[in-house]
Amino acid sequence: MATETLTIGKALNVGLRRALENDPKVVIMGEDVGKLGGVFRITDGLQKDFGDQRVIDTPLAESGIIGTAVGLAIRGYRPVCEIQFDGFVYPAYDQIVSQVAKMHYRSRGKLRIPMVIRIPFGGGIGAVEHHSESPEAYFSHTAGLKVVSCANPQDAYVMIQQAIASDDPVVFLEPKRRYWEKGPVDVDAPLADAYPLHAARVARPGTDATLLAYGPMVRTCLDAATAAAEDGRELEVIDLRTLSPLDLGVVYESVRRTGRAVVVHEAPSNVGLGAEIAARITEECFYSLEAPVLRVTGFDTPYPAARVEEEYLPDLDRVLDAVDRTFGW
Amino acid sequence: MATETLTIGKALNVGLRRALENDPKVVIMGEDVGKLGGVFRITDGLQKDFGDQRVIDTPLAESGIIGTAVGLAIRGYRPVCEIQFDGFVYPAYDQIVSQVAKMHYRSRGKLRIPMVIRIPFGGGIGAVEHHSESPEAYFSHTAGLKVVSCANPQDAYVMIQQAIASDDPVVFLEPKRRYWEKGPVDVDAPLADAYPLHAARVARPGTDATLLAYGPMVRTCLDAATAAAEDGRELEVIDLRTLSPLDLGVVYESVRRTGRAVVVHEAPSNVGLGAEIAARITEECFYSLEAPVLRVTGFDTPYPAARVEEEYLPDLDRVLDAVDRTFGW
Amino acid sequence: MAKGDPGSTTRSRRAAPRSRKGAVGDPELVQLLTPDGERVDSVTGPDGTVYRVDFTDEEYRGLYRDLVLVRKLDAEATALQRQGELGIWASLLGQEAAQVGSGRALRPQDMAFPTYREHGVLYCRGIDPIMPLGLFRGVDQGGWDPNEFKFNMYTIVIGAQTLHATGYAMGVAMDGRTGTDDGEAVIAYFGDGASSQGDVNEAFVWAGVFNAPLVFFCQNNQYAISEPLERQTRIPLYQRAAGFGFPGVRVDGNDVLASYAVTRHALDNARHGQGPSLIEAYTYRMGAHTTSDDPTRYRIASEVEAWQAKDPIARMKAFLEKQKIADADFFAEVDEQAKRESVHLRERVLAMPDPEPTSLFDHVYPHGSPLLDQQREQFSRYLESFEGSAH
Amino acid sequence: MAKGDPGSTTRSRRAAPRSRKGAVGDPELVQLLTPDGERVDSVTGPDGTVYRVDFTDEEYRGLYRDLVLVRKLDAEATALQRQGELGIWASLLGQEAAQVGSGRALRPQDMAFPTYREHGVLYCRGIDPIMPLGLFRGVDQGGWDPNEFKFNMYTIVIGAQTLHATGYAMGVAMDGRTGTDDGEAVIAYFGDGASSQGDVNEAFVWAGVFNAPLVFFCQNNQYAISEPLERQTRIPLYQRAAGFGFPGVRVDGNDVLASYAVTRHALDNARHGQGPSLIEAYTYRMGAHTTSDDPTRYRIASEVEAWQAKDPIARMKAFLEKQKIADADFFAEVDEQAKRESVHLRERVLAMPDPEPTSLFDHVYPHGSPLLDQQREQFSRYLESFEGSAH
Ligand SMILES: Cc1ncc(C[n+]2csc(CCOP(=O)(O)OP(=O)(O)O)c2C)c(N)n1
Ligand SMILES: Cc1ncc(C[n+]2csc(CCOP(=O)(O)OP(=O)(O)O)c2C)c(N)n1
Ligand SMILES: [Mg+2]
Ligand SMILES: [Mg+2]
Repeated sequence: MATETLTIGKALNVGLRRALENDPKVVIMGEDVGKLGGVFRITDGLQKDFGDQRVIDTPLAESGIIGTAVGLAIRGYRPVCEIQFDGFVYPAYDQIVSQVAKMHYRSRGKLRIPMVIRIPFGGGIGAVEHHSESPEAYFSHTAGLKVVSCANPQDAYVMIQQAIASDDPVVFLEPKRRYWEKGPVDVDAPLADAYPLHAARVARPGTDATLLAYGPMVRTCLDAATAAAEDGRELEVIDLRTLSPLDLGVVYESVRRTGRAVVVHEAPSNVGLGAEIAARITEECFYSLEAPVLRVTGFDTPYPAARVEEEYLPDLDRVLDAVDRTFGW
Repeated sequence: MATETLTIGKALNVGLRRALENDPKVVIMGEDVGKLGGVFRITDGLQKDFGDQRVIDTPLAESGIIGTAVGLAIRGYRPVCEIQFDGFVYPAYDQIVSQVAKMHYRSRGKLRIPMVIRIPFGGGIGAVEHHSESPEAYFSHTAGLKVVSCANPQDAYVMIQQAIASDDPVVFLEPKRRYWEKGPVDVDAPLADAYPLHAARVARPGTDATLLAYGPMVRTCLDAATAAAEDGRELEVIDLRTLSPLDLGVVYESVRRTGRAVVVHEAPSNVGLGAEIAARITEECFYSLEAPVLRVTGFDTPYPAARVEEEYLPDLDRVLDAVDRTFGW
Repeated sequence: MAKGDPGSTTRSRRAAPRSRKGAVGDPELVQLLTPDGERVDSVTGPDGTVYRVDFTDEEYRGLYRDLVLVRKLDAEATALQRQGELGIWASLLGQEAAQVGSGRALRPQDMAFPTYREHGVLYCRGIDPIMPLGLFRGVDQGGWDPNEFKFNMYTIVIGAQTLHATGYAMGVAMDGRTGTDDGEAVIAYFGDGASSQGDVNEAFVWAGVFNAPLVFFCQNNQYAISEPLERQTRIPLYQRAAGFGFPGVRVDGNDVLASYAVTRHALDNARHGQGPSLIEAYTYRMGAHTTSDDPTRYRIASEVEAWQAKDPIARMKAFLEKQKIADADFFAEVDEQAKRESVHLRERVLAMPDPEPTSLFDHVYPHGSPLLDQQREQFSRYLESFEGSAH
Repeated sequence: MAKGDPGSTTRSRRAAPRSRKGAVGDPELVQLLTPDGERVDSVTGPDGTVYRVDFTDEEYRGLYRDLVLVRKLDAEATALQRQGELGIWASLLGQEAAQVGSGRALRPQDMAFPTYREHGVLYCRGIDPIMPLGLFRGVDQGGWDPNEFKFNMYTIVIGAQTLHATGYAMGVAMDGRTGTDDGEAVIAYFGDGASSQGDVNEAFVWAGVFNAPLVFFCQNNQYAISEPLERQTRIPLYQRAAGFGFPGVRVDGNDVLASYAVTRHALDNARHGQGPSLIEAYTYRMGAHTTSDDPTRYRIASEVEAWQAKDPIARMKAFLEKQKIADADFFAEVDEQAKRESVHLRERVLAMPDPEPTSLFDHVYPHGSPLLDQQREQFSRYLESFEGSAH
């Protein structure tokens, strides 16, 4: 077992490289993914090694990126599309929800669109507008798409390869503010043995309340749990990993034990993932709940100016405040 | 008080006419809204009477419709854009979520985009794909937009005028399968006295459980309540009317009385409006609930072929089945 | 005719001066068969390409047969809709020549991306005309395997398929399947209205930048539902191509011979690696936009009549008669076949089974979803709860 | 100079033959001042328009002053970013002439829709250069009232503003504000990369169909971040316009005089009701895409050097010197002023207050929202709960 210490960004890069090596039909496409290696360098060095027919710098048009990728998929390719920032996926929204998501259904299963749409998402990097959005609800509400997010280097490395290998169209949300966080990655373990793509996982066991998060907020919740432990409260943290379909078995099991749950995400609260998770937990664990499932989320405003984003984004204190409130119910 | 019997479609038509008369800055724009009067004839006769500078047939491009409407709004106009069918709003998604929704915020309140985006939405008319979608969650999750839906001719007539008069950008969802339903409309009552645009309303009082719906499903719920009454169960039906922001005061009040609530919509369940409503009711009425808030919705599939849409769509039986289940909890 | 290569087009390499033109007609409109059924020997396009066809009599008759069959099947579908057997129908009436001409110009290895109106192209691809009727009847969403038929599913969202075609064509090039006589080419159909969509213009950008082996085939039938061409452009549509750096040509879309010649030429250029081009087939939608539409609200009878005089089938018939390529027996036999095939189509439409209720949960994802499994199971149980009851 | 009308352009109504050109240079590139500072008296564009300017010495000096000031303020912003005072900065270095030329060509009543890089245009509109810095510092989202300044907010989503400009221009026409000398015109800025976006091409469609009084001003700075022009088009960008039925012209974007002449002509055409046109200002982004970018990864030093030789300020200075329009004192004074203004800008940037936390709830809706009121109130209470604590 070859364990290396990689950042999430580098783990994605190595995972993409692996996918290009393993399947000649995999192509990477997007704005600046070639020579530049992407604005976050996630595709760094790949065009150099695999050529500009495997790693394609595209014209500047997101609908074109996804629309041509659909055509490439029909032709038998497995396109991995990079959307440069979360806020720039919307020009491609029609192609994603009306074409990518529906092709398999419309063809009565005869056509598969094994496409991955990579999106660096979320805030916390001090960026200007449109660079810090959390659009996961828009995709999770769309039948026909699968949506996942990774929260650590090991998952980044494995999940990107699983997403590419999957015949489902996958929206792959990368926690951009965590790109530079490091962790151990087993780069040799066979993909077939890996933890499944569409499964949640307990990131830290606990007994008193359950924190639910994905992508960038997993780290925030783990930090909150560490802080809570100092105060004598053991919080279980679940990394949801798959946002659509949600994998809530482990969540129900946890909440039945703890009786309290807090969902945390950066996206606005209104009609967000938190609402779905809260509704389902309530349905499944109605008699176990000591308090309603609470949500700690971005507010229902456009993503604000960078100098107030720390106020906008859920942080350790706001998470613990919500946990406190579940105990005060 | 001049009460006329109008269909929802005609009530919208008369409401639009009133808006054009009252404010020279109101312009209607969209595909086929002119000579044809729109594919549902909602703008019938308006171009003839107000000219093609007030009722504008546009090129076939939805992003263009919304994008130029933003420019017209900056210029001081009040554009009312028609999107021909729900499934064709997605090419305009970027302009709606990144521009329309954010302009006021970005300008620190200095710019207003008093735009109405009219969308005939929902299924039940036996149409081919992309003609029966319920995209309300996509817009409700978007801060900066307001989203409403009317369910009867009186509301259609009043709400469209209120939406146009409002300086907020409003996504106006028209229950297309109900366009031909008739009801009394007071065409003379002053707008200023009308029931507020962003307020829910009890459509039928009841004591045993609360049904929540909007747009096309209000009729379904009223029918369900009638049927339930025959079985001796009094269901309160609330027409939500405003989907973003939700107006849940009257809902909480109701659920605290009944202890049971069922949310009904055509859109898929996963991360839909029903989730939000269920989550909030649970938070606010935690100790009043006899059962979790249940949802009766479209399934999490693409909208299916017309010959199975009756199975897909919530109907009286499925609503009552859910009510039964809340009693069996 | 679909297999052979009877039509030949030659390109004069030294671009001819702009004013040079063929024997007759509008210099901006490639025409090889006049509305009266006169053959034009050859015609020179705006970029100097000389278009001609050289069909055998049998091939001419074959084209005529295609036109008649396609119109008849279309009429049958319209009738089926009127009788409530289809939910809606988008008729190709008037556009038969553009579709048969371009459809027959495709070689077997070529791939087509239709809109919702290319029933004629579908027919020429040798596809059973029943195939799209599931969509219009509402028993399914019209799906098939595009690769099996070299014909993509119908696309209703205006313009979206042009990007798919472009990506597919990029894939053809990446596969090294261009540059030879048996190379592959791709054709993307769209309408005059679609030319305004961002997607279509992005497809132009992409196709130009990647030199994709792609023919953009725009059937300008003068209307996008009620909106006349002037709402989409103020210059002829074929000129759009020049702005993106590839050739554009306008062909008489009611002339099956010219439609064939121009398309064959463009496809062959594409398969040889010469990149994309745009064909504007100038034609007219003789009927309603769909069976839901009422065209009398937005266009006048005299306009329709004027186009009636340019009917694609009448002119082909006149030509065959004048040249004595076909006789009354032949015409009667074709009508007979058309009738037979349409009756057969009708029977099969009526026999189409309604889908099973729970089939709506099928094929959302290749790898399935626990959420859907659960919904399907609950719904099945719910349906079962009615069994035996009056429901 | 912003108020007067010193530059004059005349259009020869009978289109000149394609080959006719001005005194020097590339027939496809309108240039009135060579890189060496030689003045060209007049030049004929591809459609026969004759471009010339006729500035007074003072006006020439004014343009030079603009160029220097704009570059200096831009450099100051870059420095502020390097020192952590701005989050990011998109420098206009190298594009000063395109921006000053077009910006000065605007008449007071004209409306501009910028991208995120038009600091030079903003300056020429008489707007305080501090205005956009809130966006880049992250204290706000760069907002102002577009109508107050006749200058829209910066737009970051590539191409979106071109549709806004088109709609605004439609409104100008609907208001009857075209067709006269004091009519209004609109200018939409965008980049070479943006030309690929659906929105931009839809704007071309709309502007053509509605004959909007609009100038599309594309600064082709050769790159969209790392992607060279060939990734967006295979022909010169100005030719795109022909495909949509309006004129396009390529101007030397490093030549402030030609940029002025071409823009003024296009704006005046628009205000007179002659509809849209496209200007491609051929220039070069001398610096990084933004301060986050590292251009050495994708372009070679020699390319940058070659463009250095075409510097817009150096050539203007050479011209002023050769023609003795300005002397050393003048140049020193301008540098002095530039320094003063940039120091002043810096001081004000450093003094920009951080926003109040709860200000993030402001201005989501003109009419407010109970949901937000509730969230603001809860958040305020939450913040208060820390008061007095170590937080
Ligand atoms: C994105 C989108 N917007 C609107 C529609 C509704 N619609 C269906 S067909 C049509 C007109 C299409 O016109 P054209 O492209 O000329 O094709 P034609 O129908 O004339 O063959 C419209 C507006 C649609 N299907 N997709
Ligand atoms: C829709 C969208 N996609 C991607 C981006 C990210 N992005 C910002 S600037 C840029 C390149 C723009 O190039 P160009 O239009 O030539 O303008 P320039 O920056 O060179 O002035 C890109 C891809 C964006 N802002 N918007
Ligand atoms: Mg058409
Ligand atoms: Mg550029």
